[in-house]
Amino acid sequence: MIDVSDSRPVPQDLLVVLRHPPHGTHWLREGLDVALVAAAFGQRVGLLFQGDGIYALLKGQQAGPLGQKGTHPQLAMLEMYDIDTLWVSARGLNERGLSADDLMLPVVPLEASAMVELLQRHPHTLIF
Amino acid sequence: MIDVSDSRPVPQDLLVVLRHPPHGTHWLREGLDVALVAAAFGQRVGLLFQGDGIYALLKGQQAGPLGQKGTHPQLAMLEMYDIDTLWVSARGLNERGLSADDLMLPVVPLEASAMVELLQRHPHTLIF
Amino acid sequence: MMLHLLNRSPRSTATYQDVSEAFGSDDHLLLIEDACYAAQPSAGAALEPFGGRVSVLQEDLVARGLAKRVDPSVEVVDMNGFLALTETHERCVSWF
Amino acid sequence: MMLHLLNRSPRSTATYQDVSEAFGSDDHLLLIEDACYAAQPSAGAALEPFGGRVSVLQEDLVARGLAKRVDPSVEVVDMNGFLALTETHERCVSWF
Amino acid sequence: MLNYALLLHAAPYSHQAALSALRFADTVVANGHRMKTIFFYHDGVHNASALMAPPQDEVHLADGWKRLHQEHGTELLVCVAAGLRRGLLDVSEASRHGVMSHSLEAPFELTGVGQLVDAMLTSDRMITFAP
Amino acid sequence: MLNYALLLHAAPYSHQAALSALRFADTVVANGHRMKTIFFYHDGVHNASALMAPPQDEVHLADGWKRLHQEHGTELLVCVAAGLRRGLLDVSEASRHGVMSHSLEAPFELTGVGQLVDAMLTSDRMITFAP
Repeated sequence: MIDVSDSRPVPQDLLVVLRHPPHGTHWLREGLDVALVAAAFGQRVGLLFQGDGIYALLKGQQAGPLGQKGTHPQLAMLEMYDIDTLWVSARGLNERGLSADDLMLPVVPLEASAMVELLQRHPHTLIF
Repeated sequence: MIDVSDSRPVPQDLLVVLRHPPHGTHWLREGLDVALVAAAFGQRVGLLFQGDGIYALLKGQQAGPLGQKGTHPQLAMLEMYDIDTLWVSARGLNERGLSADDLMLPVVPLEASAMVELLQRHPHTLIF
Repeated sequence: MMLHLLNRSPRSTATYQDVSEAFGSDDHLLLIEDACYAAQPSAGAALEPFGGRVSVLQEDLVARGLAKRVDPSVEVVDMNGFLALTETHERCVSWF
Repeated sequence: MMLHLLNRSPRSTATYQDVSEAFGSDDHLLLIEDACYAAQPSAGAALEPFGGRVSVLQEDLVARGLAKRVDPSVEVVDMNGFLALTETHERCVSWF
Repeated sequence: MLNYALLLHAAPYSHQAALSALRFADTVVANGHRMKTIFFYHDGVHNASALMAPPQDEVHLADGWKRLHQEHGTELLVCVAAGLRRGLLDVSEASRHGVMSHSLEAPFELTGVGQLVDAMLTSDRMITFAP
Repeated sequence: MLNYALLLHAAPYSHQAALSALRFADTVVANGHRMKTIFFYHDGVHNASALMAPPQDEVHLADGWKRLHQEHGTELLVCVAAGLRRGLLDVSEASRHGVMSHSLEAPFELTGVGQLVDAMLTSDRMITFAP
């Protein structure tokens, strides 16, 4: 699934913003695929969970009723790919009545001003 | 484009609810296709424009920049198919700052209670 | 008596508003797919217009890790319960 | 300096909110496709967070019958203007 | 016993809706009702592709629909206007439009929107699944 | 002169996004820039179908992408994982997966997501068009 080119370019910083919840659509899965491939490709990848994308991190997710894979197995692979800082929108977290204890991985909540700064210091950004 | 079966069933009432604006997606076009076909098929068809679907009626629409057809030519065909009453959500109209003068066809604005009644008296409803 | 089927997250506020305009006093709302997120107590206002006549699909709740996060005013039904709702309601409309 | 591209109607309130969280003081917002509806004076609040740094695509306005309904605070650009915005902004992100 | 018709607007593998529809259809027949017609419209026509090759550990949606036809006689109707635009066509449409090969085979059938109206009028229940 | 890459997530004939992307690509080349790569992902892979047969009075999207390749050398890269699931495959993938025929031909190429990352790193601008 993860293809790695022989010629690795100089590492750059890529921010992948995840805005869609798991299961209902494939956006989250495809955004995580890009993040994992980019990391395997030698890039420094950061993830920002925003809006309903925060639900990707909710504990206790399972496979879908027809056996369709969730995205939580992809999240479990992040550390192996050196993707270790997960940012979340503090406002998005509050609006959903969630705290860090509800999430399956440690996260860094960001206020809006810090989110703007985060986007500005990453030379590449993809939104899913 | 309009296919008519030989065996026409007893006419029934079909309400088609249009909730999506023109051009951005094909929902509106496909809902109108169903309405026109059902009318050609001998059914009594009513249209309810709700939410952004109200923009389907805005005057002055044109073909898209790559020549893609709009939905206003379909609307011009409604009368030919005896689809002559167009209902719109009064709230949706107000929220968009629109009045009947802004629309290309005469409409009947409905309050929420009248919309509920409209759905209830149509034995068939399709939402697009 | 109509069954309304809704599959969008409660952040799709326009869809919830459109459903509420068309929701009769005998109607019922079933939340499936990403609409499961509306069944949480924290989603609150999204379901207010539906006067407690709301169910949510268990299988979709479980997949999303929401099984223990359902507001008590929302009834949980499984796929057989979903089918039963379409049996008892002569008409079913889907909002998307 | 980032160009934000938005193609959803202003009734997709969650999307507009997410853009506003990520919108820097040097950034610019371009409304295309169904986001043209946000350029009307009646859409008001949707564009408030963007401090007047908003453009809308002329070709998409015209197709929707909105050419004469643009709020004076929103700049109208054609396809060449869209391209020029991507030339002057090193990065472009799309919200959907 | 009720006759059910489903209207599916959603492409496979992008939204849950196609899986939701298949799961609902399975529940219909498991409870002794008749799963009479599935109408594929909009991006839903892609569900009928004979060419899809999903990973072995994912649901093969086209096979799921075919199983319903084989075991329960469910009609699988694909809107011809929506299908042609999107590259879903049978042998005769491929030849008529000079397209190199076809992507749709029985038990899927290309039909007009009139068949959707007919399905609505002649079924007891019509349930829509959309993206 | 800048190098542009586009990422297209949207299926043809359901959303305006595919038309928006084609229109943008035309503007890029008309203004003397290089339209280097178009990467088709998610439902965007359906744009590469060799089988689409839209009505004569509608834009033929696959032909539009091919024209960009022929006249301007634009790479047309289709995500292989997204394509296989959805029935977009070339001769060799069709044979490998035992599928009756193929639906994708040159100048469209099946590639991995790595090529998307590469396009992002090696272009001056990457613009996304989504449904």
